[in-house]
Amino acid sequence: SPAMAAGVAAGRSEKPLKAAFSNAGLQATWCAQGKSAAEYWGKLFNVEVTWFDGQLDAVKQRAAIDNMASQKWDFVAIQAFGIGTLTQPVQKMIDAGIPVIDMDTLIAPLDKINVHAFLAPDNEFMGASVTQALVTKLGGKGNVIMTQGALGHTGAQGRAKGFEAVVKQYPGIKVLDTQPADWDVTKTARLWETYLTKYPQIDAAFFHNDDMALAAYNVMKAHNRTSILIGGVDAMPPAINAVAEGRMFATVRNPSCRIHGGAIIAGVAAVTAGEKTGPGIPKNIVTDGPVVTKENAAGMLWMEDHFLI
Amino acid sequence: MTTSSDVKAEPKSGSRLGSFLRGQMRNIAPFATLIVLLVFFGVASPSFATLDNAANILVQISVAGVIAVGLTFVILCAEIDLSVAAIANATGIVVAYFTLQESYVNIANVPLPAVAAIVLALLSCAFLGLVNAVGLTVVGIPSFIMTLAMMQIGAGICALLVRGQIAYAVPGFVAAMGAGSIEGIPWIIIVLAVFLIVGHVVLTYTRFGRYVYMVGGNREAAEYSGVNVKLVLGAVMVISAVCSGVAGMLGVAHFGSAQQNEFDGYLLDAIAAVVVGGTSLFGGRGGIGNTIIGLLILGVLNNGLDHVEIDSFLKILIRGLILLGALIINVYVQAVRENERTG
Amino acid sequence: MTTSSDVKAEPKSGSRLGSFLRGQMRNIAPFATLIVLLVFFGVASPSFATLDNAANILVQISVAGVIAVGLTFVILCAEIDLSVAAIANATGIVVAYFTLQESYVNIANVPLPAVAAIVLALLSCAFLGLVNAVGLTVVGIPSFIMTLAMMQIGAGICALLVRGQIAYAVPGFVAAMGAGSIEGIPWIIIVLAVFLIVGHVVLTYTRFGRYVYMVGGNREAAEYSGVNVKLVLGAVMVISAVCSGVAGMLGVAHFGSAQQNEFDGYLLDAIAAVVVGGTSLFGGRGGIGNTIIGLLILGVLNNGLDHVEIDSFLKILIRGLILLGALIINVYVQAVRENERTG
Amino acid sequence: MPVESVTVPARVPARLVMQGISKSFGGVAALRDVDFTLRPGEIHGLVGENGAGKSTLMKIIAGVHTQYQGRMTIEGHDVHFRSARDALAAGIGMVHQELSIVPDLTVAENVYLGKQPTRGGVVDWRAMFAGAREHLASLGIDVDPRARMGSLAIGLQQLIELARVLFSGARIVILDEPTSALSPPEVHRLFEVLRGVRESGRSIVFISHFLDDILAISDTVTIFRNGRRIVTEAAAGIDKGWVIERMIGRGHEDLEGSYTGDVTLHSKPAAPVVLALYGLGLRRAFADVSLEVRAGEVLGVYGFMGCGQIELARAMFGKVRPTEGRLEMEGRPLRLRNTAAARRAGVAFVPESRRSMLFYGEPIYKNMSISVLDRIGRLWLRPARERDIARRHAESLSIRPSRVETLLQSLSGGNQQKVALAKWLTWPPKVLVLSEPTRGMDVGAKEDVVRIIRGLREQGLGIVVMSTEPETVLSLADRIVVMRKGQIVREFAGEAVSKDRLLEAA
Ligand SMILES: Nc1ncnc2c1ncn2[C@@H]1O[C@H](COP(=O)(O)OP(=O)(O)OP(=O)(O)O)[C@@H](O)[C@H]1O
Ligand SMILES: Nc1ncnc2c1ncn2[C@@H]1O[C@H](COP(=O)(O)OP(=O)(O)OP(=O)(O)O)[C@@H](O)[C@H]1O
Ligand SMILES: [Mg+2]
Ligand SMILES: [Mg+2]
Repeated sequence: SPAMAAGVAAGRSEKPLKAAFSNAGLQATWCAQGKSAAEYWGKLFNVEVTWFDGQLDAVKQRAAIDNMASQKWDFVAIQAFGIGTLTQPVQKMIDAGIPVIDMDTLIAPLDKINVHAFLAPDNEFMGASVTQALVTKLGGKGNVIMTQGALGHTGAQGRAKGFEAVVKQYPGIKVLDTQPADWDVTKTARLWETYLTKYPQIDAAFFHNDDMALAAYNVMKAHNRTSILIGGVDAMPPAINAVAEGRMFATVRNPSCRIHGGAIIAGVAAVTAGEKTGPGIPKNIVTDGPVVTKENAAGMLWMEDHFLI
Repeated sequence: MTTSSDVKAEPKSGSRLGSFLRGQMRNIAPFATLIVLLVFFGVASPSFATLDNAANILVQISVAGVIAVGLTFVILCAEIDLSVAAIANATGIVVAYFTLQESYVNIANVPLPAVAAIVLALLSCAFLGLVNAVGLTVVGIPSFIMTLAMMQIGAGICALLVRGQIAYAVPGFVAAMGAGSIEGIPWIIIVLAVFLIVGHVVLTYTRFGRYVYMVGGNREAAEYSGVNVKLVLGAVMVISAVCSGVAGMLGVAHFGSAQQNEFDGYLLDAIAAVVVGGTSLFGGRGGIGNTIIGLLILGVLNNGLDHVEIDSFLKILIRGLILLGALIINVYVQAVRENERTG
Repeated sequence: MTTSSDVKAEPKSGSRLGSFLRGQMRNIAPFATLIVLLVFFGVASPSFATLDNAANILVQISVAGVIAVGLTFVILCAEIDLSVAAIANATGIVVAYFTLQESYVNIANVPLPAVAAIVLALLSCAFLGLVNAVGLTVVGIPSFIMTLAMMQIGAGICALLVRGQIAYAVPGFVAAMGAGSIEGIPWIIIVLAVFLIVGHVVLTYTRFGRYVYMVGGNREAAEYSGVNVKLVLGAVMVISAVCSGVAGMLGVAHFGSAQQNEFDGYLLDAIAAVVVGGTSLFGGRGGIGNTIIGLLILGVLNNGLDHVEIDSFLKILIRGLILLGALIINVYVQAVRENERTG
Repeated sequence: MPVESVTVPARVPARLVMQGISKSFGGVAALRDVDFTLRPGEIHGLVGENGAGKSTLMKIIAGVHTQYQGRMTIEGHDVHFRSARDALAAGIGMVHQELSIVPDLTVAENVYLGKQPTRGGVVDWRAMFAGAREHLASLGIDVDPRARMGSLAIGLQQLIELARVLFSGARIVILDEPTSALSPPEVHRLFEVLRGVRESGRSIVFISHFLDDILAISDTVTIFRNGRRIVTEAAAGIDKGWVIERMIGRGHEDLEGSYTGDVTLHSKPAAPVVLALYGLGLRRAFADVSLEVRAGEVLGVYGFMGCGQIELARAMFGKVRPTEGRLEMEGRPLRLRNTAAARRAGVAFVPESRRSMLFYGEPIYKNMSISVLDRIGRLWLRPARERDIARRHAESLSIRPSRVETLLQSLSGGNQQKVALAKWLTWPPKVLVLSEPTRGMDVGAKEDVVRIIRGLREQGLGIVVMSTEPETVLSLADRIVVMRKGQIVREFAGEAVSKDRLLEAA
C-alpha cells in the first residue's frame, strides 16, 4: 500500500540533512518541548535541526523566517505565531523547492500557500472533549466557567467553539463567565480571585491551557475552593501530574512531540523519497491527542518522556 | 494655564486654607479619582463592593505594590527604572532554579537549601540593581536607556535559566509569604504593608530619605549641601531592584509558577501606579502615600472591570481612557499649582 | 570622567582636528560599533555577508525605521513617544478595517474604496498624534505618561476593531508598498529611504527643523526667542504618530496580516535605534544620520544572531549584553565630550 | 601686569592660605597663579569683572572644582578637597551665585539642607521646625518653616539660603553675590548679621558687583582681573574710583555711560506711543498697570524684587497671559497668545537670566538668527545669509571672538549678553523690553550695553528697562515709573531724580 511505501521511504537519511525549525516562541513550554522532540527525532533520522525562535512576537518571527529563507535547507518546519505574517518568505522557500511543513497553526489559509503538509490538532475537538469529560463528571448539571486564551489566537477560538458546542447540549449547565486571560497567569489569578468572590457556586472550570489552569488552582486553594473540577488543554507533564494527584480533573493532549517529530519524518520522506503531497502525504493531518484523566496519566507521561506524543 | 504669580512672602491668613488645599491638590486629585471609581463600580456591580473583593484587590495589587515601593524611590530622584518587571521575573526564576523541582520539571537546576536559594536570589537582584546603579552613576548612561538594556538582560537571564520550561516549587518560606495566610489574612498583603510602611518611614524619617527628595528636587543644591548624589542615585537603583526581586519571589509563589515573561505587565502597572498616585516624574514630589493611592486606583480599575459586564474587546480601550482621564485630572491639577508658583 | 577640557574660542590650529574628532564622537562611536558587529558576524557566519542578506537586513529594519524617523523628531525635542508601536498597530488595523476582506475573515468591517481607506487611516493616526500633542502641550502631561496612556488606548482601538480576528487584505497601493518590489528592490526599502531623506532634509535644511533642535537644546531660550514652542512640540508628536501610522500600514502589508499586538516589539526597537545611534535623550543633539546608524546596528544585531549557531535561549541575553555594550560605549563617549564642555 | 604687594598686616595667623592656584577649563585659563589669604574674624570683599575668576576660586575652596594646580592650607594643614562634602566637613560653607535651594521641600528643610537633625537615627521634624524658626527669626525673617520653599519670593529664598550657610557652623563662609535679589532693607539687615558673624571669629568672603556694598562691609578687599589677583588692600583706605581703576585696568573717568549722581530725565511726551497697556493685571502678581511706551524713549521700571515687574515684562512678551486689561500696539488692540505672537507683533524681550535666553551648545550665528529665521527664509534655512547677518552684528557690537561659528558657551558673560541683545536687532522690533539688562555685569560690560541701548533709542525703538538696581534705571531711562507690590506708585518724567528718591518711592 502507498502508506507502507511511505513508511519505508521515511527511514533514516543516509546523508545528514539540514532542517530549519521555528515555532511561536520558546518561552512557551509547549514550544520548548516541541524543540526537544524535533531535536530528538532529528538525531534518529540524521537531521541537523537549526532553530529560529519566534519569541512570541510576530515581527521577530518574521525577521527570523526572512533570515531562514535566505539560507539553504533540505526542509523546514514552521509554527506561525501570527497567521499570515510569514507568507512571503515561506512562499520564497516553497518556490525554491524546499518542502515546508506547517505545524499547529496555519501559516496562511491552505488555499493561499502550498505547504507540503499541515500537522495540527483540532482545537475544537480538544475543547469539546475536555468539556465533555467535565460535563459528564458533573452529570450534565452545574455552573461552569471558561477562561479563554488570547482572543486573537485561532487555537483559543477553536477551543471556545468546542466548549460551546458541548455546553449547548446540556440545559442543566450554566456558563457563568468566559473572559479571556490572554494565556497570562497573572491575569488568570486576578480573574479567578474575582470569580471566587462573585460566584458562590462554581462546579467546573475549563481553561484554554494548563498553565492558566494551574495558576487558577493556586487561587482556589488559597480560597479553600478546591472542589471545582478543572479541565485544561496541552497535557504537559506538570498538568499530567496535577491530574494524577487530583488537582486537575482532566486535560487533553496537544501532542507537541507528535507534531514536531512528525514534521521531521515528513521532511525526511519528502527529501529522501521524494514523497509528494497528496499521493504520499495528506495535505492536512489532524494530530489530536486523547483526554488525560487519572487512568491514563502515567502512560501519557511515559510517551511524552520519549517524545512519542 | 493663564494664572501665574508668586505666593509672596507672608500670605494673608485668609488665603492660608486655600493655599493649603491647593498644596494638597496633588494628593486630593488622585484620591477623588479613586472615590469616583469605587462609587462607579460599586453601583455597577453588586459583587464589587464586598469585603471579600476588597481583600481580592489588596492581594491583586501586592506584587505590583512591592515593585512600586522601590520605583517610588527611583522616580522621586527623577530617574526611571524600566527593568523592574524583568528583574522581578529573573529573581523569581532564580529562587526556583535553586529549589528542588518535581521530577517532571525539565530544568537542569541546582537545588540548594531554602536559605541559600533565597539569599542567592536576593543577591542576584541586588547585583542587577548594582549594574543599573553603576551604569547610571559611573558610566553616566541615562536611567531610561540603562534600565531598558537591563530589561533585555533580565529577560535573557530568565530564558537561560528556565529554557522555556515552567518551574513550580519555591522555598517553603517564600511559598508561605506569597500564597499562605495567617488568621485569614494573606501574608502577601502583610508583606506589602510592611514594604509600604518601611518605604514611607525611610523616605520621611531618615536622612537618606530626605536626600532622595533633595536629589530629586534640585540635584545641584543637594550636591552643594554635601549630599553624595551618586551614592543616593545608586542606592535607589539597588533598592528598586531588590524590591522588584522580592516582588518576583512573592509573585512566583503567589501564582504558583516561574516562567519567562510572567511579570511583563507589571512594568506599566507599577509605573502607572506611582505616577497616577501623583508622584512627579520630574522628581522631588510625592511619596509612598501617593503610591498607595495610585496602586488602589489601578487595582480597583482592573478588578472592577472584571466585575462589570462589558465587551471584552472594549475593556482595553476603556481601561486606557480611564487611565488617561485620571492622568489628565492629576497632571492638570499639578500644573495649575505649578503655574501659580513659577509664572 | 577625569578628563576635562573645552573646545574654547579659537582653538589652536593644531588641536582643530582633535577637537573636530571629539566633536564627531557622537557619530563615530555608534559607527565603530556597527563596523565591529559587521566584521564579527561576517567572520562568524558565511551566510551573513551576502548581498541577499544585506537586502534582508534593510527590509527588516524598514518598518521600525519609518517609526524611528518620527521618533527622532520627538527625542530631539527631549520628549518621548511610547505610543508609536500602538499607533502603528491601530493604523494598520484601521486601513484593513476599511478594506474588503475575504469572506472567511470574521470582522464586521466597512469596506471603502482604497483611497478612502488610506486617507481614513492617515487621519486616524494624525488624530491620535494630535491627542498626544494636546495632552503634552495644552494639558501639560509629561510625554512619557501621556504616550503611555495612548499606548493603552491604541491597543484598545486595535482590540475593538479586529475583535481577536485577523484581517489580511489591505488596499492595493499599500500592499505594493509593503510587499511589492520594483526591479528587484523591495518598495518598502525605497519608502524607508524616502522617509529618512525627507526627515533629514526637514531637520537640517528647514526652519522647522532648526526649531526642533533649538527647542530640544534649550526650551526656555526658544520660547524667549519668540519660537512657538508648543506648536513645535505638538507638531513633532503628530509627525511621530503619522510616521508610525505609515509604518503600521506598511507593516500590515509586509507581514500580510493585521492583528492585535502585532507590532508591540517595535517600540523598544525604535527607541533603541534612535538612542543607540547617538541622538541624545536630553534633546538638541543627533539627527537622522544617527538614527540610520542605530537602525543598522539593531538590524545587524538581530539578523546576525540568526546566522550564528548559538543556543536559542542564550541569544536573548547576548542581544541584551551587546545592546548594553553599545550604549556604554556610546554614552560614555558622549559623556566625555559633555564633560569637556562643562568642566 | 604688576602685582601690588599685600599691605594687610599679618595681625593673626591666616585661617585659609591659597598659593599659586591655577585652573583652566580646557584651553582657557580661569585662574592664573593666584594667592589668596583669609584671616579669622575677617570680612574679605572680592571684586572683579565678569569672568575674572572669583567664583572659580571660591568653588575650589568649596570643593566644587577638584582639579587645579596650587596649594591650599586651612589652619596650617594642607587640604585638597575631593567633593563639596569634604569642604563642608572642613568647615566651609558657600552660598553659590546661582540660587541652590530645593523648591519642593519646606523652608525648615532648606535651612537644614543635607543636615536634617536626627534623634535616634530618625529625622526630628519638630526640632527642625523649631530650629528653623529660631534661626530665621534671628535674621529678621518671619516665615512659616512649614511653608514650601518654592512658594516664597526669590529674595526670601535667597535669604533663607544665606541663613542655611550662616547657621551651618562653618568657620569660613563664602557669599557669592548674595545681594543680587535683595531689597535695600534686606541688604542692610544682612550686613548686620554678617558683622555679628565676624564678631564670633568666623571668616567671610563676600563677592559683589556693588562696590558700595563691598566697601561698606569689608575689612579687606581683593581685586581680580582676567584670572589674576591684582591687589589686596584694607578697605578703610580705598574708594570706589580706586577699585574700578584696578578692576578694569583703566581710569574710571572712561566710564561716562555709568550713572554717577543726580540725573535729569529727558522725557519725550510728544513722541508717538507704540505700545500701550491699559489696566493690565495678573492674578497675585500685579494689578491695574497702565503704561505708554513711546518711540525713541527709554522707559525705566524700577521696584524691589518681587514688586511684579518681572511678571509685567513677561506679560508684555506673551510669556504669561494677563488676567485683566488689554494691550495696544500703535493704536490697534494686541492679543498675545504666546511669545511667537509677540515677536511677530514687533515686541522683543531679553529676560534677566542669560541662561533662559541663549543656546549654549550652538554657534553664535544660530543664537542670533533664531528670532528672525522667518524673515531670512519662510521654509528653507539660508545659512550663508544667516552667517552674514550675524557677522555684521558681531562686528557692530564688537562681540569677541567675532567668528560667528564659535560656540556660545565659550564666550564671556558680557559677550553672551551682547549676543542676547543682538538677536533682536536684525530686523529691529518696535518695542524692546529688557529685564535687568546689566545684572551681574561688570562696569566695563555694563557700559557697552548702555551704549547699545542708547543707540537703539536713537533708531526710534520704544524701550522698556525693568530693573531692581536704581543705577541701571537711572543711567538708561528717559522716564521712570516705580512699582510697589504689583502697582505703579510713582512716575518721574522731565525732572531730576536721584537714587534716594527712587528708593523712597519704592
Ligand atoms: N542647531 C541646529 N540646527 C539644525 N541642525 C543642527 C543643529 N545642530 C546640529 N544640527 C545637525 O545635527 C547633525 C549633527 O549635529 P552635531 O552637533 O553632531 O554636528 P555639528 O558640529 O553641529 O555639525 P558640523 O559637524 O557639520 O559642524 C548635523 O546634521 C547638523 O547639521
Ligand atoms: N564650568 C565652567 N566651564 C567652562 N568655563 C568656565 C566654567 N566656569 C567658569 N568658566 C570660565 O572661567 C572664567 C572665570 O569664571 P568665573 O565664574 O570664576 O568668573 P566670575 O569672576 O565669578 O564672574 P562673574 O562676576 O560673572 O560671576 C570665565 O571665563 C568663565 O567663562
Ligand atoms: Mg561668571
Ligand atoms: Mg561669579
